[in-house]
Amino acid sequence: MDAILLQVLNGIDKGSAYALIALGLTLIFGTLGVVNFAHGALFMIGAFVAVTVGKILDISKVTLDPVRVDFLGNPAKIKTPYVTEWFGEFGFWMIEWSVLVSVIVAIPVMVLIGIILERGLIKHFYDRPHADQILVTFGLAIVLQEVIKAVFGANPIPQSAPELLKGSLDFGVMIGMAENTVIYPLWRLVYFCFSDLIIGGVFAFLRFTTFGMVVRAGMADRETVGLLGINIDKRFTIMFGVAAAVAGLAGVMYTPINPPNYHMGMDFLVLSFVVVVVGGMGSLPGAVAAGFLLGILESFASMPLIKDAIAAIGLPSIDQIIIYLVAVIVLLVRPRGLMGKAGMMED
Amino acid sequence: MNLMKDRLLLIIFACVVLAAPLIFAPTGAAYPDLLQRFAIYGIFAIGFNILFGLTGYLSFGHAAFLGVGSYSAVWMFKLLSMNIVPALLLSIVIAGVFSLLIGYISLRRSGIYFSILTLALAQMCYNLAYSVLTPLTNGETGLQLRLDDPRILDAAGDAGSLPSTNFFGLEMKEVFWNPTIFGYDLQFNWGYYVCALLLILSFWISIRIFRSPFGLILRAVKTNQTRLNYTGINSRPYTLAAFVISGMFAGLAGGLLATMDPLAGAERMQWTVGGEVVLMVVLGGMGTLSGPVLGAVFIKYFENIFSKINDGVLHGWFAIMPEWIENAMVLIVSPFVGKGWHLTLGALFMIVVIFLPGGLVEGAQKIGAKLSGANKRAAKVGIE
Amino acid sequence: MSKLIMNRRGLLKTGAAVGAGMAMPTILTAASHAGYTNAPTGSTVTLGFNVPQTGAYADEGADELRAYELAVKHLNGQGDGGMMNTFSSKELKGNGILGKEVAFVTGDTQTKSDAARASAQSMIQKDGAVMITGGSSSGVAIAVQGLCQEAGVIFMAGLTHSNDTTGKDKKANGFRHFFNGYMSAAALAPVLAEMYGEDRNAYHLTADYTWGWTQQESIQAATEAKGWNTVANVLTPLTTTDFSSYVAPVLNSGADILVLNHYGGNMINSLTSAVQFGLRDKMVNGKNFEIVVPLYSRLMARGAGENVKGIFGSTNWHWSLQDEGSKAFVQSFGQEYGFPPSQAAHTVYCQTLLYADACERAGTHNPCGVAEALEGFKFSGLGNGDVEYRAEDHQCFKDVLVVKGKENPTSEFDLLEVVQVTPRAQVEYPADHPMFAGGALGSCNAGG
Amino acid sequence: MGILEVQNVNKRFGGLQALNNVNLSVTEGSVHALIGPNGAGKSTFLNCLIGKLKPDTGSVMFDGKPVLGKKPHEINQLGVSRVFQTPEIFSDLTVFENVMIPCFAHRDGAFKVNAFARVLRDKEIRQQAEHMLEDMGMKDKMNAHAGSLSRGDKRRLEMAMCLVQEPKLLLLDEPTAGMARADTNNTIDLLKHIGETRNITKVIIEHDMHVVFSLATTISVLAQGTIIAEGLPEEIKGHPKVREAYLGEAEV
Repeated sequence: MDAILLQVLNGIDKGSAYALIALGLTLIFGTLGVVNFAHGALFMIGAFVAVTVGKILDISKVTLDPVRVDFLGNPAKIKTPYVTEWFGEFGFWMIEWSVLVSVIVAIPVMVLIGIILERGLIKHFYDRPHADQILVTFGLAIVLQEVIKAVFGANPIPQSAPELLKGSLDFGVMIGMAENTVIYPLWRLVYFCFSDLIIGGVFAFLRFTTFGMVVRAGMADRETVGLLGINIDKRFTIMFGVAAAVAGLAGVMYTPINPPNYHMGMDFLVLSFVVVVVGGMGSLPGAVAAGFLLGILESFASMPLIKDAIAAIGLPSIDQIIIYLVAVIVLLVRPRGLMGKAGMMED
Repeated sequence: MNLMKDRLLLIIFACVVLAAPLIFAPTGAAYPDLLQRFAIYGIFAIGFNILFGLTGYLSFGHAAFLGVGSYSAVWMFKLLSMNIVPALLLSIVIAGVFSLLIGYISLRRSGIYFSILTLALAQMCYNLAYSVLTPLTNGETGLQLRLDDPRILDAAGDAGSLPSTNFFGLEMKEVFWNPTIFGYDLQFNWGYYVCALLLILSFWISIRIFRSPFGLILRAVKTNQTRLNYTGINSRPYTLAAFVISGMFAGLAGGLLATMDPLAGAERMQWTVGGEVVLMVVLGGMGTLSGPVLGAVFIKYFENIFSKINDGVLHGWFAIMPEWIENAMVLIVSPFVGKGWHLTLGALFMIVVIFLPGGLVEGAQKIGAKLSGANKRAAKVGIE
Repeated sequence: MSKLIMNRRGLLKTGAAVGAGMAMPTILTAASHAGYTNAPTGSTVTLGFNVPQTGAYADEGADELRAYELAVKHLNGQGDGGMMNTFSSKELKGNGILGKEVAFVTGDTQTKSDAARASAQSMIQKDGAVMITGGSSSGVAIAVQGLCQEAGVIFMAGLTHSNDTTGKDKKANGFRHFFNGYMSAAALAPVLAEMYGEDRNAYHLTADYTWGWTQQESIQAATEAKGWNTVANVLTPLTTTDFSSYVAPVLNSGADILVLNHYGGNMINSLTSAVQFGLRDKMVNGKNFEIVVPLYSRLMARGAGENVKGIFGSTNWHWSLQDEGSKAFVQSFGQEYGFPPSQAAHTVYCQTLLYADACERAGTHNPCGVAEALEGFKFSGLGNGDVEYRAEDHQCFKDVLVVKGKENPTSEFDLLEVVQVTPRAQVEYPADHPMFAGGALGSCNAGG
Repeated sequence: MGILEVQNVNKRFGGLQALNNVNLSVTEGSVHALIGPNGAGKSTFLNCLIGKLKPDTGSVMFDGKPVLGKKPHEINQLGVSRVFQTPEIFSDLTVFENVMIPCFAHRDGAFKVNAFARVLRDKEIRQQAEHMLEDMGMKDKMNAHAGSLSRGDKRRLEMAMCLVQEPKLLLLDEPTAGMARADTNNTIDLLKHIGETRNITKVIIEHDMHVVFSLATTISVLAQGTIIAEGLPEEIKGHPKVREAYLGEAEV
């Protein structure tokens, strides 16, 4: 029971990351009709915005230590970050909460990157075949990740969560179970709440603002909305920016969970496409639901209990392939995905 | 009509391929290993082009067939004989069976769904080959020959070392002629010529398919599948046939990789390898005859030659310049060569997709048409 | 055609191994005379440095390349000579190898067996490399080792920790300076038993591929010999990035130790997850819960950040060692690049010197001569105490370091502290140990 | 017994009864027009005929064979060709190739791997296609890219592609939709020309009454999913039910 509870918890947490990425992907696909293979790269760039912010905050004044020496026998350097020198306590607070600072920085940066990409590249691919869109964004993803690698190196760069949110929470005790049965890291819970907030925000934005309504109308029937004299293109550009920001924020918040590296985008890319396709191409609720579903399934598949049971009947461990297996089955049984419209993207 | 042109194209192609050890000498690529890779990935790309170039079905999963081909061939070397003929036959057959299976499943969908399905299935194959199927694939290290393999058809060889792959006694890695021509030391080896002949054969098959009713219908699938169905043609068996044919080409390529170097690694099945063949075909020119081979040569050249340009080599290049210019040039160029070869390749790929949807072949035609002032359409017919 | 026949005859006459047609044409005529692949004819001798330059291990590869370049400098008599001054063998004079200046080519393994072999092959066929070295994973090392065996050149493996490299996949032309899974376990287990007690229950998370399996097998055997109980061993797919679902059940399983048989990105992510779950703050069975990472590297420790603090593991070498050899190397490397070398850098630097020294002692670049000179070679002064290259399996035996993540690092490089230098005798094993069974060295191949 | 017999066809989409007990009999050699106001179920009906949709109940017999549940290519192989509202052609191929494909389909069936034959060496197919193009007055555009044709020529090409298969039944879905008057007249002329040279049964779905009354020999009127009237053109013109159905619509 507690094991299952734990994996459900874990599943929805994983799922929230999948859902967030799939949401951005679906926004771009639904509004612009573009299959964006560079979406994973946007996620990765978001993470590296956090890395950059961390590095900027860490720019230090260097003084030489009179006593200690470094490995070469030269006087050791003492680094004092400028922010702490300038702002004192507030500077320390900024370093401690650099993830929060990164979130604030990432929003305009990612929107800007999104808009530049849309205006500079994606725009020219609206009328090209989907295969061309896949290819050019695939190329873009390679270029972006190689640029990041050239700047930041291939090794992961750890980012820490604020001290306050570092530990874990004992859920079991809260609901009257024994100690240590159901514990969960605080930051992952923060991530879960954060993604729900973003997902809710995006839905509310689309539902309750005039801007969102026009965009939704445009998703349904671009031509008609265009005929009404509304500049839908401009709004779609902004939507690309929003989608990039969603991906970027997912990346920023992910940094304390796993140290970011340059290929994290590619790692997530295949997965996020699977999520979108399972959810139904172009369906926002589908993307979110599929994200959670796959997260939970993946968590269950990795339970030792289930691994053992499957091994007992002579099959290979299923956690290697569960995501793909689900995708294959869903696509064959229910081609348009869980909540997709029929016939979407069939050509 | 363009029958003559096809023949001419085939003859030119065959001449270039057969003379490759000489032609590539100035580029530093004329050593047996890389030349064989050119030919093998050329075959892979030619096959992939039959699916992607003609029908427009974008598969990210063809790496799986390459890997399956390699594994089959190595198993044949281990169990039966070091002769490459049974190994290649088995590679083609097994890859054909696999592609029939995967094709049957994934061709139930089209568009991006098809792409994702092939991606998912190939990734499943890779994950399984890397770990749980280790008894069959030798996992991380890759399947290799061992001294104690049975090899029931071969006479016992020298106990201390592994036997070589051969074509009825001609050892694949044997260099049979190495003259010095124009100051270049050339190496002609059997392995390359086996691959070269198969490449020419594949090229010929691809010409025939392009010009056949079958090829015409595949092209029709790409442009308008609805009309095709209402014209009385069942498009699914056609696409499946194209899928299986391209899978068998991939199997042949995988088998040849194993004949060149009897090791089959699971990485060969990763989706990024499947992505690489897409890059090859698109870079060269999808739907054209010679484009895929061109793209394959281009990418393998990048991977093997560009990646070896380190700062030392760069300093050598710019040594004639004053030192500060030399250093500046090295600084500017080095992110794009050596360890940065991926970056250059990605950027180049984007440029091609954006500006040259017809790939390098189209680019060459445009330049050719400009230079000669000749009729552009005539040039196009010639290469297509 | 006549040339072909001649070659074959030449081969038979010299009695070299069959199947050596891979002759290197540029140098073929000379090679036929010298009787081995890529015999250097000019004033230089070319070494092939085959390291990951793209992919997840690119930073390790970059550090290896730095060390190689440093080694070449020292061999050619430039710089301060580094460990050449402390090396017990005094054959190297700073005039290259056997009087020939050392040149090198570099290549990208991409950490893929295929690409690594292609790259090594081009070094052999195109650039005339007489020795190949480098790499950052066991799969690659074993694959390239096989290739070098067939081509008839020496292979000095880089980072490869799997038992198989000098176990079931050992080759006569290949040598490994790095330690292996068995040695990690043998060094680590006594320290763990001493620190954490002998009554412990261990939960293993293991990367689901060859290296992971051999590592896990070794550490389980070694810790069980010390009285530990193994609660579970869960295999994790190589492609896993988020280990939370594997880490979550650990606390509830009755285990009070978590062993992470992961390397590279897997290790960074699994350790990060384990620390996030607060495992190390918990008490289980009345004992403090602990995490162990059998194989450490400084670059990885850096990737995992503060999560490594206080966590035990083993490593091949560390720059804070105070023996003369290590100090000389750190000084030399640090002056050149401004930061201390990693264990990868140390390993490949040593191997380059050892290769050069073996050539000098053998008086030839012929791989069979070099191999003979390396087999059973005993030396010191390259860090790690008194070292031996065992003739039976070409495994290097030396002291192994048990390290711990440093609680208060003074710099970004100061992440590990050496807890114990486990003497060589404690990590040695017989060449026919069951974990290493199943392969044969074969005979040395000089190509032709 | 007509060549096409539709009996009691029903089709529901959720709460909407799109087709309600539709019965239709098309006589061989006739030009049967199906008209009706927007949303009357004309397209749904047509899609049921060609295998794109499957009715809930009822039967459709073509030439004495049931066609329900059959796939589009199977129905085509029985001898039914279709012209779409917007011309569906192979726009990346040449005009000549566009016409050759239906020739192959007609001769070789729904699937045949003839990967080593040469298209251009197939005299039979070439002649058929060339004839057809000549007949349609498109021989001079033979090597043009189909996608680059004018809209009228695309329509003409699509007709050619259907006719070259010598179908027994030709379905035309609003062949003049969105056309200017001149183009419409050209299309009428073309269809008349086809009628003069070939004896093909045609079912036309059309909005434009000018077209309907120029071509049709029989007219059925579909409204709210049911056939409300059927008869000769002049009978339909004055039919009270038809007037009622079209109230507020275009003049009849």
